[in-house]
Amino acid sequence: MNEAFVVHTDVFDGPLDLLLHLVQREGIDLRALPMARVAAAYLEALDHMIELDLGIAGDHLVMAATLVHLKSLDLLPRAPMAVDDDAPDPRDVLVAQLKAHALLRSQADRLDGLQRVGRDVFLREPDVGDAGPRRVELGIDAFGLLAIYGDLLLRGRPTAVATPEEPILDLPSTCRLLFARLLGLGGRAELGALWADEPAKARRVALFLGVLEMARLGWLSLASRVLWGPVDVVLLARPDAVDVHRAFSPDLR
Amino acid sequence: MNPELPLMANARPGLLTDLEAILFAAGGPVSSRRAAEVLQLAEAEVENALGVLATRSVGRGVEVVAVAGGWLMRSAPAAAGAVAKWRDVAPIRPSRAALEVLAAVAWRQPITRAEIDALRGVDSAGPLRWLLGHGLVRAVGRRAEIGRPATYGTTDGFLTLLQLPDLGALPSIGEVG
Amino acid sequence: MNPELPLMANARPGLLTDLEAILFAAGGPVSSRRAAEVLQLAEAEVENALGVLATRSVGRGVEVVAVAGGWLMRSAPAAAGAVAKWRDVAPIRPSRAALEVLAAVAWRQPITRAEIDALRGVDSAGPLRWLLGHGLVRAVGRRAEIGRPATYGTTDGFLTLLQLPDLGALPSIGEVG
Repeated sequence: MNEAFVVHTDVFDGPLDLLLHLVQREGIDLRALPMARVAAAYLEALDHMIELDLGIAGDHLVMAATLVHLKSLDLLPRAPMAVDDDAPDPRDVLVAQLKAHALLRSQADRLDGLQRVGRDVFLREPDVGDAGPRRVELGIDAFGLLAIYGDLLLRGRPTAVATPEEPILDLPSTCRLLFARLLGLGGRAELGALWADEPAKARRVALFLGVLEMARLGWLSLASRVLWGPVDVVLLARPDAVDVHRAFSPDLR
Repeated sequence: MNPELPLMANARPGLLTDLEAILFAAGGPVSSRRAAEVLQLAEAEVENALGVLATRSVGRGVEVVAVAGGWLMRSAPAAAGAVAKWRDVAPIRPSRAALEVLAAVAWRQPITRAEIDALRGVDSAGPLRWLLGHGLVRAVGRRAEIGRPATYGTTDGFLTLLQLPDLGALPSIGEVG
Repeated sequence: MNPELPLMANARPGLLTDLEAILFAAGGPVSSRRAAEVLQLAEAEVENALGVLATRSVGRGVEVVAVAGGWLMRSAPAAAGAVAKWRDVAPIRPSRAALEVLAAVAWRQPITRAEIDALRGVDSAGPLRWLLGHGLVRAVGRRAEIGRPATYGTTDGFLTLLQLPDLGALPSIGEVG
């Protein structure tokens, strides 16, 4: 796998973002913007994404088509002062978009670098000694409260990062991985420990579904001593005594 | 004013700063035992530093005092009048902890205290009491379980603050972008 | 450390104590205008005393700083590690996409959704809704265009989160490329 091409979904956000990354990686001068080189780099990146089955959105294809079109304009001799010169040069439009996007990215970096409440400094929790009802201001709306509820459901889990090194697993591979992890932990583990090291949300979901499937097949047991308490996973089957592939083969279920 | 207690000669640099910040952000009594655990220091060293902060705070607007369960940062009684006047005019905002409990109650009601604790992974007695006291949450019934624990739900005041006609108007998890 | 600002010679006795206690109790930015109303004093006297509290707090675990058009009491950045270990509530953590949308709004307000989308090259509905929900961004008006699209600006909550005194304190960034 090309090390220089690790896709972080949170970092690459759309075709403009990818294009800017490629231009900066190749050390291309924005003012010159050699279209043949830019288009080649973009198409190569797109090939990688298709290889990895990352679900190429239509806007990436639109960008690719635009770049190829601009490359073809570069190859043709420049029209000597066309009559209707009111229309802006499409290349200038793209350069302006890339510059604006680069500026936005550096501004986002600056915001990220500012002191932030909850990370660098902390405010007092107004819980103690505030006796008696007062006029309350929530400071957020229903969607904000819902976002907090969402944070609560994902408490302590790292943010989702998809990298080509961590493809989404199919069910048989998931089960083999779970067998290996459980054996490594002595055949018994707390449920969350099975995906504690998995940064990608989709992988954690796949592993969770795998646990449920394996419980259904009687390969492991799930038990919790207290309501809402931690769930213990105990391995019941030996991986060499079951046929993982056969169990999930669609025509045999 | 109390005579100044000396800080232990070998105290960790920055210890007073760290403890003062913890007392401020904690919002409740800080036990020297837990503070020592968090800062990975001997309890005696932490207890000594807390005492230093307490003597230094005498006569200021924010004091550090020994209470049951540890050391507490609080506004000075001498300034109680000014604080009360401030509270009369300024609205209050729930803490992040209270917002978490409110979110849990809103989407899971009726919910018990134990269920809220389990969801948050920490004790929620303080924030829940705050929400009850400010009329955003109320006890709605009891669960048919051992101990018959109380269950909580949101109030009309909660709906008014969020400008929602009824609970059915709360957005669902699927609507988050 | 800053040179000590002198307190006005005729300042009311106990003013520093009262203001310090109010800053502590408020839990958010306190405007000198509102504090002056509550204490029934001239705003200049209160503003001066708040500045004195700010300079005296430098190097301590709890600081007073100018934020969101007022004065805010907060833990010192130097103590962030200790407080983070103590705290068990999840902080607001904007995603990269939310930071970009926030940057677009902060430096270009008032701005429409379509303009944000064009800058980023992708749909920004999700992160924009997250920012609106967390009270960092709000609708400020409508553009006199076809469809009268809503325009967005930042809130005091944005200034507080990033500890900025006002929008003028946003770092200026020139053309890139």
